[in-house]
Amino acid sequence: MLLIACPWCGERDETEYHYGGQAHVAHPADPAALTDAEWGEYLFVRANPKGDFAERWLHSAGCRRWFNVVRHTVTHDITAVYPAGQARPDAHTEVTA
Amino acid sequence: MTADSLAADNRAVDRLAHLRRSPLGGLADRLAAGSAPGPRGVRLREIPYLAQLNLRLDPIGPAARRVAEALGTPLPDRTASVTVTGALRVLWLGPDEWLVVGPDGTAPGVEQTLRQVLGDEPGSLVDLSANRTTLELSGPSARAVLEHGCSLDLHPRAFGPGHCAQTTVSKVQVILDQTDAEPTYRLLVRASFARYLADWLLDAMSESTP
Amino acid sequence: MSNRLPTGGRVDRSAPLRFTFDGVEYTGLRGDTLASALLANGVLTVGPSLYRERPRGIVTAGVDDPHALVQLERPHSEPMQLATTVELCDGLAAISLQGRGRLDEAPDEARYDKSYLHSDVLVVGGGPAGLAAALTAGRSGARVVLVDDQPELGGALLGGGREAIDGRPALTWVAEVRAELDAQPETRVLTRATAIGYHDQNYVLVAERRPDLPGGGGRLWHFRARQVVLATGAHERPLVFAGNDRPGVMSAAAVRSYLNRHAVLPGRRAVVFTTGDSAYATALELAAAGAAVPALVDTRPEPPAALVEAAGAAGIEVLTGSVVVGTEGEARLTGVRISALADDGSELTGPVRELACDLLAVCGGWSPAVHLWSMSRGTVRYDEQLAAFVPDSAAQAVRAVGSGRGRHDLAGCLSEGLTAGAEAATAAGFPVTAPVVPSCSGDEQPAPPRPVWLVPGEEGDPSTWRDHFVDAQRDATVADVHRAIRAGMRSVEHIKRYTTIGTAHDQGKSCGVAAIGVIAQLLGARSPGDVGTTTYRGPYVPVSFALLAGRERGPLFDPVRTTPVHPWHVRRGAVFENVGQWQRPHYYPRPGEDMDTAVWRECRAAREGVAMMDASTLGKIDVVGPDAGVFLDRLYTNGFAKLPVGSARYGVMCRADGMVFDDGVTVRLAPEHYYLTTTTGNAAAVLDWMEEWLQTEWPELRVRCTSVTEQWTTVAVVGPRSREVLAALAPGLDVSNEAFPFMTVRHTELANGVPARICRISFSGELAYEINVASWYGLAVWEAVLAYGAHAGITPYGTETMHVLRAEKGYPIVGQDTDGTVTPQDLGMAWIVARHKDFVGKRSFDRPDTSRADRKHLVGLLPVDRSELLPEGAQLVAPGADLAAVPVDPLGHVTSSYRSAALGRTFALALVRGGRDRIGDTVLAPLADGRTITATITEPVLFDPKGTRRDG
Amino acid sequence: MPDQLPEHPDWLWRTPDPKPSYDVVVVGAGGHGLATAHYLARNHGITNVAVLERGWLAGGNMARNTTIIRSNYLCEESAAIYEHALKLWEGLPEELEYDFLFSQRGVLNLAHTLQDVREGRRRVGANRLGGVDAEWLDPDEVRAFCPIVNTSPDVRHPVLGATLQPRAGIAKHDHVAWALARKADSHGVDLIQNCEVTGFVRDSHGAVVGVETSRGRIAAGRVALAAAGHTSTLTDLLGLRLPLQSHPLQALVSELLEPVHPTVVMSNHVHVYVSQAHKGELVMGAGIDSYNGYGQRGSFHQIEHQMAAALELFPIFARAHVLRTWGGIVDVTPDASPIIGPTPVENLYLNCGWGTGGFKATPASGWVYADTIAHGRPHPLAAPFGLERFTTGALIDEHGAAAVAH
Ligand SMILES: Cc1cc2nc3c(=O)[nH]c(=O)nc-3n(C[C@H](O)[C@H](O)[C@H](O)COP(=O)(O)OP(=O)(O)OC[C@H]3O[C@@H](n4cnc5c(N)ncnc54)[C@H](O)[C@@H]3O)c2cc1C
Ligand SMILES: NC(=O)c1ccc[n+]([C@@H]2O[C@H](COP(=O)([O-])OP(=O)(O)OC[C@H]3O[C@@H](n4cnc5c(N)ncnc54)[C@H](O)[C@@H]3O)[C@@H](O)[C@H]2O)c1
Ligand SMILES: Cc1cc2nc3c(=O)[nH]c(=O)nc-3n(C[C@H](O)[C@H](O)[C@H](O)COP(=O)(O)O)c2cc1C
Ligand SMILES: [Zn+2]
Repeated sequence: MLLIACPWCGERDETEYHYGGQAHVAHPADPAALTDAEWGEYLFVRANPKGDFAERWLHSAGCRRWFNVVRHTVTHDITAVYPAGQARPDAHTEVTA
Repeated sequence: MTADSLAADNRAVDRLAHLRRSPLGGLADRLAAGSAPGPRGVRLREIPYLAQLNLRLDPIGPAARRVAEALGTPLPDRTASVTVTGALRVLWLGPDEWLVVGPDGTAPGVEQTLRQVLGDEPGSLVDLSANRTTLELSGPSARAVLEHGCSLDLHPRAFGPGHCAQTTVSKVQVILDQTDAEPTYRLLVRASFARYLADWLLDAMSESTP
Repeated sequence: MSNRLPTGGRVDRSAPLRFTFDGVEYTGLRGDTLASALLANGVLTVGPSLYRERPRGIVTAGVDDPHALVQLERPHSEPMQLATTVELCDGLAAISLQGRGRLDEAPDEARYDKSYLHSDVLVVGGGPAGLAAALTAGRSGARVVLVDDQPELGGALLGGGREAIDGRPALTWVAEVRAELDAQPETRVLTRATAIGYHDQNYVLVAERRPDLPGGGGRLWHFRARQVVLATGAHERPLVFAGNDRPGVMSAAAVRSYLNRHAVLPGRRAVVFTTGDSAYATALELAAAGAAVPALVDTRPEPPAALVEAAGAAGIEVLTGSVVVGTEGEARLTGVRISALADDGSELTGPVRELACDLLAVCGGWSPAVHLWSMSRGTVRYDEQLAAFVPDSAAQAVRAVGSGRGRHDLAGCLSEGLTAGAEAATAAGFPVTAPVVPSCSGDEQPAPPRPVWLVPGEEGDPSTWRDHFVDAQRDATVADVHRAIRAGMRSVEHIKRYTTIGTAHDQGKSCGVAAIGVIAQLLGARSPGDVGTTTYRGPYVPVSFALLAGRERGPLFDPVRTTPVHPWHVRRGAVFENVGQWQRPHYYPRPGEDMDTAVWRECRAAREGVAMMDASTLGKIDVVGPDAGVFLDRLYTNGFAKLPVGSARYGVMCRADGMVFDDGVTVRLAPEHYYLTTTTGNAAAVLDWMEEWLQTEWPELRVRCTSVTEQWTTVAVVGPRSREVLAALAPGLDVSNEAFPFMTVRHTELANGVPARICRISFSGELAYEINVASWYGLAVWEAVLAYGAHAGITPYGTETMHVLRAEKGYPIVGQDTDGTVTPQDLGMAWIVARHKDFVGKRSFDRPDTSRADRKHLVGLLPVDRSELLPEGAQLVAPGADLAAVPVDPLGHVTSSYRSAALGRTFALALVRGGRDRIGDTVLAPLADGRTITATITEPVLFDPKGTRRDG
Repeated sequence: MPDQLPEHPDWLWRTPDPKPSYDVVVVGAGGHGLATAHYLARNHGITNVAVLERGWLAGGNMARNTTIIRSNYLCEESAAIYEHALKLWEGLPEELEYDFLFSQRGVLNLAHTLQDVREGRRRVGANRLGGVDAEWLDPDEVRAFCPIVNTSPDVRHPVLGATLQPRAGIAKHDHVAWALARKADSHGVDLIQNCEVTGFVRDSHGAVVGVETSRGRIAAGRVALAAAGHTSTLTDLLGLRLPLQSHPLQALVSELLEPVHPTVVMSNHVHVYVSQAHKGELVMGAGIDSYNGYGQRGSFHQIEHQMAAALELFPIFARAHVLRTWGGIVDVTPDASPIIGPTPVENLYLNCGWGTGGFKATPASGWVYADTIAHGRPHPLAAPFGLERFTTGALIDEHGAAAVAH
């Protein structure tokens, strides 16, 4: 049971949230301009690092806001929490060991 | 304008009162029977038909100021959580979202006033009075009962009168509003989940009541 | 025969308790465990071993016992209980087991509870170290919780006797600390509470036993702690020698605990076998209690002189540099064989000496209970001096203290506890300093042990040592370990799995590290540290499924959602269907009707007269704001921005991959206010979906979405006579086709005064209305509709009839006629896919596979035999397909299938490969019973294809 | 006296040092990597093969799965490959000369809603057309087949029926791995443990010609990934992005119990899957954790929910005890189907994405992968499972069949 601090509501149990996968994946501005391969990549391919991962969570049982979290996928240590739309605060490169 | 004058008109409700059924109307006796007095006691009852208006707007825009004036209190932020103005309680639900809770019958008046002060600023005001009902859990063991199914820190150092939170109790989402230090909590719950929550609370209360 | 000592112990001699074991009656005392009571009655043997059926006895006095498993029958039935942890109560009945428990079919009546608690400092373990930690932390004013798995606090001190603190018996200090903790307003003490798991973000689960409750239920505590102190003590290790599993071979600390805590003398003539100091106390106290102690066998060539002297003074011969190499006896130990051991431990030296005894108290060293520490992801390292794995670096806000980190003297344990308590409280924001460590005696820092991992057998080599038990519960021996290694295994994880060592009920609590020692020795490793441990996993002790399930069982397993009309449905005898968490009327049988007859009747009412249904479970969302239309345009395949105020439109939503996700009707109530409906099962998902796009992709759109599902009760009134019912129900409303046309919405007050929002929409092809009222009035309005429709024979109908009616019209149900792989075009709804705007999923339609011509299309099916009903889910194949020649190429499958009153026949909807190009063809549906049904492919709209009926 | 488990063979495998070069380097000594090595040797005569394993052999998901074997998948492509596996399983103990306790005790997939019933019947029909044994059972037949399932109509999610695949069952996971390892070793394959692949060696054209490992550089004619949850960490090193997400999946066992549960029961709706292993422990899987994770542990509420769900279906389990819980790292694809085949990087092959259900596929996975590697083109059974499907949209959507997996 992860403990995640919603930027608006504070620390809550994981079960109050809904996971949203990788953060900062923008919907292409003009999908029609993409090749099938590029569109397929947008649809299906997401980073899957072993290490720090910028990901989205929705506080579905609370304020219902989406926000971003930088979490280490091995230790589950959370090093940043920031509202949707903000840039990732740290400059870590993702470790893939 | 005072908040109470906002909340005055409830004639329509009186006229239709005999047609209304609250989600837990049939359960009043069981709720009472599950309650117990005493130094380790806990009570549960439904407060049906509370007016509930969901308000969404930019918290720092001009409409927010106008709303504050009309209500006679600033809209609460997270740290303030709840502000009380006359008979109304304004609950912080999110960075741009509040729930104005008032006595039975006050929704139309409050809605009308708020709609006026909102003007054409983009926001939303939705009457949810019938969407949820309210369970009130009170008494010396009320906190312990909630703690059987709520993972929030409800210790007085962390949560007390004037605090509200959207969270889950057992498998149900609720808006939790602590109204006094006894403690007394209101649990605002969607109508279709009310029965489950009531059953669950009654079961959890049997841990506390002798 | 009674082994109960006349005085002493923490048992209540005034309260004899009756109990039975394997059907024989005994008495014990309050304060006993089942094991101590059995020992008091001279019963040592508990049950044969799993595979080899060797007699086995009680070994320890706690959670680490490898054998003492019993089946509890009273006060409640429960398999695989450790006699060493079962508290004795009057009337208890238990039977022995052979390594496997038996589940009882009788329902479990016990109560199970959960609780969530937050604390600043959580202390696990109520021995001296944990008590000291809780004491200082509690003095800071922090919220402190102390949990201990025993019925009383004191830890190892409960089994001691000679320990003193501040010159008084240590248990006096314990009582004083307990009193102070109880007086601290923010400190809470839980006994009989075992920490079973330590998870991320200082989340600790604690299982509390509640033997006071009928049925022996329990409570699972969920703790979030800012700081944790682990003071979990240490487990005494067994030694691996021939015949080490014989009943009568016990842990030396356990023997001491039975003596001092339960006033039970487990043997009359005892030999003690140790690798370190701690068992000397056992020997001395045994002797003091009246047992003969002919010898103490110490592996160390030169044990501390003071200890040897004290033993000598008590008449105990100390055999140094020696080991027990074998045991005698059948069901019970009758003697041991002792030999000297070479300095390097590799061989026995000198003659074997036999000594008669009925008890062998063994101390193979101490293993700190690092389980929770390890589960918290703290690392452990092997300490050569202590010959133990000890906590190394922490991964969370946790400290380990006392013998749980290898500190084996009382003063040291207290000192570490006091300091850790202060540090933890301070770190949690409640600064406090540790008090001075009180003076201690009777439990001094031990001299270094001499670990002996494997006592050589008197003959043969490790491959033949089949009575050297490593994990006796699994009957796994040195020969088994040897065999695994000889087969090529090198990793401790492989050897664990090959031999099953450490996988039994005790999860290797006592034998785990001993096994690592044996493995190290057989691998020729330098030290057990080079072999390493296996992974410690929760739960620390086995916990019942029911405890983990908690109170969310039976009626509380999953919320049942119902509408305000539900009581009426129940009264009316509806048969219900689960749709998501909702319970919806499936149909309303009249007396004597089966489902087909009832549905036939309900359908006819809707097509020929008037019928009504509770549609309140539809998801409903208010979409408000200047950009609401633009927003809906981006989500739906068709357009909503230009929808006139007061009008309604059907829409389909796709996922980004182009597959249909949801559908429903949306009404524009005001220029900036839409009211959107979703399918019952998708309500939450659609709202989430909308908010996700709004918040994460299009935050510039000024739109707000609010779920109003339960604000509104929706009553659908359907059928040619629905208009006349509505006219009566809503006298103020002009219900004429001109004034209230199809796909529009009106607001009115019903005859009973209730304000209503009425939409003229149809999911049946008939003239129909959906009346929405504030849900408080839902039941009253339902009853009003019923009353106003009575003269027209208004008939309530359920979901089955709804499905038939819509299927006759070819309307798909998302989730039934689609399965996440179906596009709007596949459904024959190309018309709803806008060409001149973008929307979520549009790009996906151009992918090679989604634009294939021979995708599966939704079509109608008419069985050639008009009365034959195709089973839903049935597969379809081409006529002439050879069903025996598997694999047979499938064409598609039946998604919906019904008997139609309106058509006077059966029909179905199906997804068929290239179906729209096969209209008029026949297909075969092979059935499970070997028959096949032949059907003709048709357009999906079978009833009123021109849509003439919807205006009444 | 309770059954003794069968004796293991006296000899399993060597512990060789890596050679400088191999014809094929398989990365990952899970079931799939080992089966691949075995069939490279057995079917294609390719024996100059190393299987590199970062930890101990078969210590990944192979050591952690709930051992359910079945082939009753919905899509034809899936049913074909899983059925190929099941046929291989039926001969595997003999082929490998190792009794790994393959037990065809049947698998029930319960239906609790009308929609479940439709889907169940659909799958039964599809399976029969595909040559996979499948039956539909009504609640009474369910009770007859597995008497401890609560088939009372009065429960929250009543059992409305079930599909039964009689030939499905379980096998002892570790022993399967060791059987494959032993055979591969006896063919001359080098099984190299504690050897983590940390990079790839590429020639001037970008083709992979070897791997960097924690035990030095190893040249390879072909490199075949079989690293399950870790696959994308490897392909990231090559700039090859994959539609894979690694999630925790947990399981647990009870203490040993006398036989109570004669078959395997799965319920997508209530989230249960459980069997009773030969020793007597109940083996049970929990739900997949929503978030990505490489920690071989998940969140405990999954276990709590799993227990509540289990008791709904099996009230008799109330007093069984959880002895041990653990987690694995499963690599999940968007359509819940695996990815098998060549990649855009020359000499690099991919076999991953088996997610929550690849144990049952082990022999077929190895079979088709070995064939694919040997011939440099997809085996016909693997062809639909290529990476291209994420571009064309020709997904093989098994979410329905795999909802709780296995
Ligand atoms: C709890 C659980 C329950 C499951 N239940 C079932 C079930 O009932 N039925 C079923 O069919 N399937 C089940 N599965 C899924 C099944 O276990 C997997 O799909 C399957 O084991 C994956 O294939 P594998 O055996 O080759 O993977 P693994 O055993 O995970 O093998 C991959 C190997 O690659 C190694 N590796 C990774 N990176 C490197 C590197 N850089 N260098 C060298 N080596 C590396 C890993 O250490 C690992 O040993 C379950 C999985 C889990 C976790
Ligand atoms: N002479 C020696 O070699 C030797 C060896 C070991 C211990 N000792 C003595 O024993 C004492 C040890 O003190 P201590 O406080 O470190 O340990 P302790 O053994 O006295 O106390 C630990 C307590 O924690 C409880 N516990 C363990 N795991 C738990 C869990 N998961 N959940 C709940 N409770 C749990 C135990 O039941 C016990 O009550 C000291 O007096 C020490 O000198 C001496
Ligand atoms: C089918 C199966 C049965 C198991 N049975 C037991 C068992 O009886 N006792 C036990 O301690 N562990 C059992 N385990 C779990 C293993 O001990 C171990 O937890 C698992 O292989 C994961 O490894 P890890 O915990 O070392 O990370 C079993 C695992 C599986 C997959
Ligand atoms: Zn929040």
